[in-house]
Amino acid sequence: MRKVYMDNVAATPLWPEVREAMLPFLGEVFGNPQSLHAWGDGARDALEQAREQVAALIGGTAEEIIFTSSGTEANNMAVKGLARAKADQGKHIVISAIEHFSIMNSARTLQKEGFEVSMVPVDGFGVVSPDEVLKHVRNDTVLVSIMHANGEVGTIEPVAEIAGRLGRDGPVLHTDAVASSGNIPVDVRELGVHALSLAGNQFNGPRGGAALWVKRGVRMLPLMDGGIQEGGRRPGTEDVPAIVGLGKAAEMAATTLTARMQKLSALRHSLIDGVLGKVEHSILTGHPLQRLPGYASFCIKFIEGESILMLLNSHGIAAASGSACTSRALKASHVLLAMGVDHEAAQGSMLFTLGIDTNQEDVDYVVEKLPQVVDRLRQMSPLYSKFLKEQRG
Amino acid sequence: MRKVYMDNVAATPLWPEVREAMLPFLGEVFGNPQSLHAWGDGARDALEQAREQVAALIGGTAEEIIFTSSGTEANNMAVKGLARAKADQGKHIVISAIEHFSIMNSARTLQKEGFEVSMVPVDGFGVVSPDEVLKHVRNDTVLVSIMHANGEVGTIEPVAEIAGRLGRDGPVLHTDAVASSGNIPVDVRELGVHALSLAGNQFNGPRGGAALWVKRGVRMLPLMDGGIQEGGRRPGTEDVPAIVGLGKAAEMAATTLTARMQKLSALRHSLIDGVLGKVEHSILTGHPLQRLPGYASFCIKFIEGESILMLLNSHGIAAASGSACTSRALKASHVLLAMGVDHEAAQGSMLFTLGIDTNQEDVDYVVEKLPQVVDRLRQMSPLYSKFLKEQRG
Amino acid sequence: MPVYSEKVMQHFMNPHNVGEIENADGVGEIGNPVCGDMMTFYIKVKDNRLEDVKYKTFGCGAAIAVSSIVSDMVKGKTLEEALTVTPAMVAKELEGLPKNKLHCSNLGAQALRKAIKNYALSHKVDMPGLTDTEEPEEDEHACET
Amino acid sequence: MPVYSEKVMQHFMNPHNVGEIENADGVGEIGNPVCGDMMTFYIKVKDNRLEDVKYKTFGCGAAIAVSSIVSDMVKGKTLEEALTVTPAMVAKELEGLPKNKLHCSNLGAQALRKAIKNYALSHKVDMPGLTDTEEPEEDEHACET
Ligand SMILES: Cc1ncc(COP(=O)(O)O)c(C=O)c1O
Ligand SMILES: Cc1ncc(COP(=O)(O)O)c(C=O)c1O
Repeated sequence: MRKVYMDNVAATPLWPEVREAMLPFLGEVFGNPQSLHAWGDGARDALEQAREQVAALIGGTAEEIIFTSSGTEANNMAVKGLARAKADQGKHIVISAIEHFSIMNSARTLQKEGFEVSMVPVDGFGVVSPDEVLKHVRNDTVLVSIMHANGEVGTIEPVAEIAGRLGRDGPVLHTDAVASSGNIPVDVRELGVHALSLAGNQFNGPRGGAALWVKRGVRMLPLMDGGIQEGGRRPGTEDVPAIVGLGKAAEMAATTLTARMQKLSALRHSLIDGVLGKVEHSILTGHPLQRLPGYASFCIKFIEGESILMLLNSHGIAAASGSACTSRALKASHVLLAMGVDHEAAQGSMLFTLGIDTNQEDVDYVVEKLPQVVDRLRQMSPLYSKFLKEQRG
Repeated sequence: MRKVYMDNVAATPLWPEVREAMLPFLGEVFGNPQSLHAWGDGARDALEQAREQVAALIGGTAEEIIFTSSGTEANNMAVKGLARAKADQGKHIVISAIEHFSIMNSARTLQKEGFEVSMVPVDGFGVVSPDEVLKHVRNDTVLVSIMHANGEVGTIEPVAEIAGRLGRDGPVLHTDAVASSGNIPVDVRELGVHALSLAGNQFNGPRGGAALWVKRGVRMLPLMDGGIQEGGRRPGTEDVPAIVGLGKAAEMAATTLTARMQKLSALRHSLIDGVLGKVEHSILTGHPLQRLPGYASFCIKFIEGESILMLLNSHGIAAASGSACTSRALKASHVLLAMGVDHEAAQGSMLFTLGIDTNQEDVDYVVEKLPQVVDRLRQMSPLYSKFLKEQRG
Repeated sequence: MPVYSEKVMQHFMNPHNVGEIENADGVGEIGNPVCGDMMTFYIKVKDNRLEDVKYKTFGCGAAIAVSSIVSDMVKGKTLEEALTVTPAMVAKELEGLPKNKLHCSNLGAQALRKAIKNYALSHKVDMPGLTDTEEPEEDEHACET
Repeated sequence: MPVYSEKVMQHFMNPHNVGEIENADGVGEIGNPVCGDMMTFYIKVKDNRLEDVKYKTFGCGAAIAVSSIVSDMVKGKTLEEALTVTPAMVAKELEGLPKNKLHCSNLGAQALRKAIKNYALSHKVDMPGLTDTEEPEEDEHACET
C-alpha cells in the first residue's frame, strides 16, 4: 500500500543532513558545553555554531537566541517572562483568539496572577486585523502576542503591519513563529517584533531543539530557575544534539526556502483544487492566499474528523483534524470556531500538511482516496441522510 | 596522549545500546505520539514503553511518570508545582543548604511569591540530618525537598529516614535524585517520597530525556501551559528520541547496576587512596562511605581549581571543580561552604566522576599526573610559599 | 490511532447492520453533531423481539464501533433482554474503550433504549420502567463546548 | 576551557618570570585567596628601571597569564613607563579576555603598581601621583562571596 504522510504540522522527518550533523553528538562528542576541558570545548563550539545558524535564519544576532526544549516552552517563557518583567508598568496583555494553547493558557495563568487579557477576534479567514489589535491596546498594555502563522489553517498574520501600528513606544510585541519559521521568510527586523518563538521540529529539525529570540535590551524573567546556562535565562544542561540539529535545520531551511515554497505551494494548490472539486460540501478553511505553502485545510460536512482520519489511515494516508473527537479534551478547534465555522462543520475539519518528501503522486492519491472515504462515512451519517431528505423534500 | 574522561557528572557518553535504540526515531519513526495514524502509533508505543522502563527503574508506575526536558525542569516543576498547589494550606517550604541551583533558585522564586523558605544545614560530610529537617518543619510547611545525592561531593542523604520522621500526615516530600538515579538503587516506595526527579544524562542516557515521578493522587500545578501532552501536566510535542533513549538507559542502568556499583566503588577507592597518598595537603570532601560509587572529590590546598583543570586538560584528563573561578558567577561552591570548607580551600576543589568507560589505567594515569600538576601550580603559588615559610620559621 | 482494541477496529472498518429501516417500528436518536457524536437507531419488532436493528452514526471511530456492536448484541433478542444492555457491557464486548471515549458506549445503549421506547409508546405497549419514566438527560461528557 | 585566546594559553602553559626575588626592592601583593585570585609581584630596580620582575600567582588561568604578560611588558622599563600599563593594555596584549575574567587584568596592573609604590616608599623616592596618593581599593568584582 502507498504511504502518504501529510501531517507535517505534527511531526516532520529529519533532513538527512540534520541527522548526520547530530550523530557525532550522540557518540564521541558528548561533552557538556560548560565544562573546562577538551570534551566541553567540542560541545561549546557546536552550541555556538548552532546559535549563529538559528540567528541567521531569522535575521537576529546569536546573543539574542535562547535555546528551549520546545515551541511550547518558548511561548511560555515569552508570554509569562515578558509580561512579568513589566508587571510594575501595567498588567494588561493582548493576544489573538487563534493563538496556540501554549499562548492561550499562559495568558490564562497570567490572568490568575492579576493580569487582564484581551482577545482580538479574527475574520472568516483567520486574519487578525491590525485595526482590531490597536483597538485593544491600552495605556497599561505591556505585551501583545500575535502569532506569525496559524498551525491549524495556515493563515499568515500581518505581524509587520501590527508592529508598525504599535509603533516604537508601544508595548512589547511577541510573535509565535513556530509554524512559520523555516517555512516562509521570517526576519525579526522586518517583522519589527521584540521576541519570536520557533521550533526545529516544524522544519525538519529535531524535537527538543527550539528557541526564543529576544531583542537585545528587552527584559524578560526566566521561566525556570537554576544554573547559568543560556546566560541564566534558560538553565539546565544544554541538549547539544538537539541544538546542533536545530542549527543545521535552520541552515538547510534558509538555503532551500524559495524552492521549497514554490514546490509546496504548487502541490497544495493541486490538492485544494482536487479536494474541493471532488468532495461535495467541502470548504477551504483559512486564507485562500496568505497561507503557509504546505497547508491545505478543509471542513467536510456531515461527517466527523476522527473517522475520516481512521479510514485515510487504512489507505496509508496520514493527516490531522481539529474535530472534538480527535482532541483529548473533546473540544472542537478554537481556531475554527473563532473564524466563525459552526460547531457541526468544525467536526469535519481536515488538515493536510505537505512536507519535503511530498510529491504529485501523493497528492493524486489523496485526491483519489479522500472522496471514497467521505462517501463511505456519509453513507452511514444520519446528518447526511437528513440533508438529502430535506433537499429532496 | 592518553584521554581520560572523569567528568561524568557534567555529561555521560551514551550507552551504545541507547544510541541504537534512539536511531530509528531520528529516521523513519518520526511521528507525533498524539497523531491519529500509523506514524503516530509507532511514536506512541515507544513513548509508553519508555514510561514503563523509567517507572521500573525507580519502582513507580508508568502513569506516575512525567517526562521533562532536563533535571532542572523536573526540579522546577516539583518545587514550584507542588508548593503552589498547596499554597492555600500553608506557605512554608524546607530545603537543604546543599540543593542544586534548580531547587535553590526555585525556592527563591517561591519566596518572592510570599512563601517562607527554611534551609536545613548539613554536617561536615554534607549529610542532612533527619533531626535537623524535623526542627524546621512547621504546621504550615507544605513541601520538603531534600536531594537524594549531592552532585558536587557525592554524599547520599538519608531520605528514607527523613520520610519516616515526617510521617504519613507530614508535608509533601520531594527528592532530587538526578545525581543518584541509575547510579545507586532508587525506589520511590522505599524512599517514601511523594515526588522524585531524575535525568537520563546522569546515567548514560541522552540530554533532553528526564522525568519527574509524582505519586498518584499528589496534586501539582504545571510549570508550563499548553496542550494535553503528559496528561496536561507537561505540554509540548514529546521529544520521542530523547525519551526512548531515557527509557533504554533506565533499562540498562537497572540491569547493570550492581556490577557497575562494584566496579566504580573499587576504582574510586583506588583514586581516593592514590590522590590522598600522593598529594600533600589534600582532603577528601563529602562522606567517606555514604557516597555515589564513582565520585571522588577533594580540596587541594594553596592552588585554584580552574588552573588545575587546565593543566589536567593538557594531559588529556577531564574533571570538574567547584572553585569560584570555574563558575560563571565567580562564586565558590555553596555546597562546600555549607559543609564548612573555608573559602580558600574551596578554591582548590576537584571532582573526578568515574563512568562506565573508566578503568584502572585511567585511575593510575590521574594519580600519576595530578601530583605533577599540583606541584607545578604550588611552585607559583604565593600561598604555598607563605605556608612553607611559616612552617620553616 | 486512539488506542482502540482490535475489536473496535474490526467493527469500525466493517460495521454491521448500517442503514435505515423504512417504516421502522421504533426510532431513537441521540447525541448532537455539535458535540461530535450522533446516532439514530431503527428497530423492527416482531413477537416482542428485535427482528431487525439498523442505525446511522455520525462520529468518531468508537461511536461507529459502538453502534455496530450494539446492533449485533440485541438483534433477535426480546425487548426486555435488549433493555438489559448497559454501557459497561458494550465497552466490554468491544474489549475496552479509551477513557475519553467511554461516553460513546452510553450513547449506543441510550439510542437503542430510545428506539424501544419510541416503539412502545407508538404501539401502545406497556413496558414498566421504560414507558412510565422520563428518559435520563443525555450523557453530558460528550459535549463541553 | 573558558574561551581563552591562544596568547593566554601560551602564557598559562609557559608563564615567564615566575618566582620570587630575594631582597626585592619592592613587593606588591593584591587579591585574596577567598576571592579566588592572588598575586605577589617582586621588583628589582636599578637606575630607575625594572631590572627584574618576578611574581607568584594563585588563581585561574587568566590570572597566571596576566601575571606573565605584565612581567614581560614592564621588564627593563623605567618606573614611570611601567606605571602607564593599564588593565586594558594587559587585556589587549593577551588578545582579549573573557568578560568575567577581565578583573584579572586589573589585578596584574595593580599588583605591579603596589610593588613600585612599595619600592618608592621604602627607598624614599618621590613619585608624584603614586607616593602621595592612597591606593584605590582593590577591585571588587573578583570577590562577591
Ligand atoms: C503555532 C504553534 N505554536 C506553538 C506550537 C507548539 O509547539 P510544540 O508542541 O513543539 O511545543 C505549535 C505546534 O504545532 C504551533 O503550531
Ligand atoms: C543533584 C542535581 N540536580 C539537578 C541537576 C540539574 O540537571 P540538568 O543540568 O541536567 O538540568 C544536577 C546536574 O548535575 C544535579 O547534579
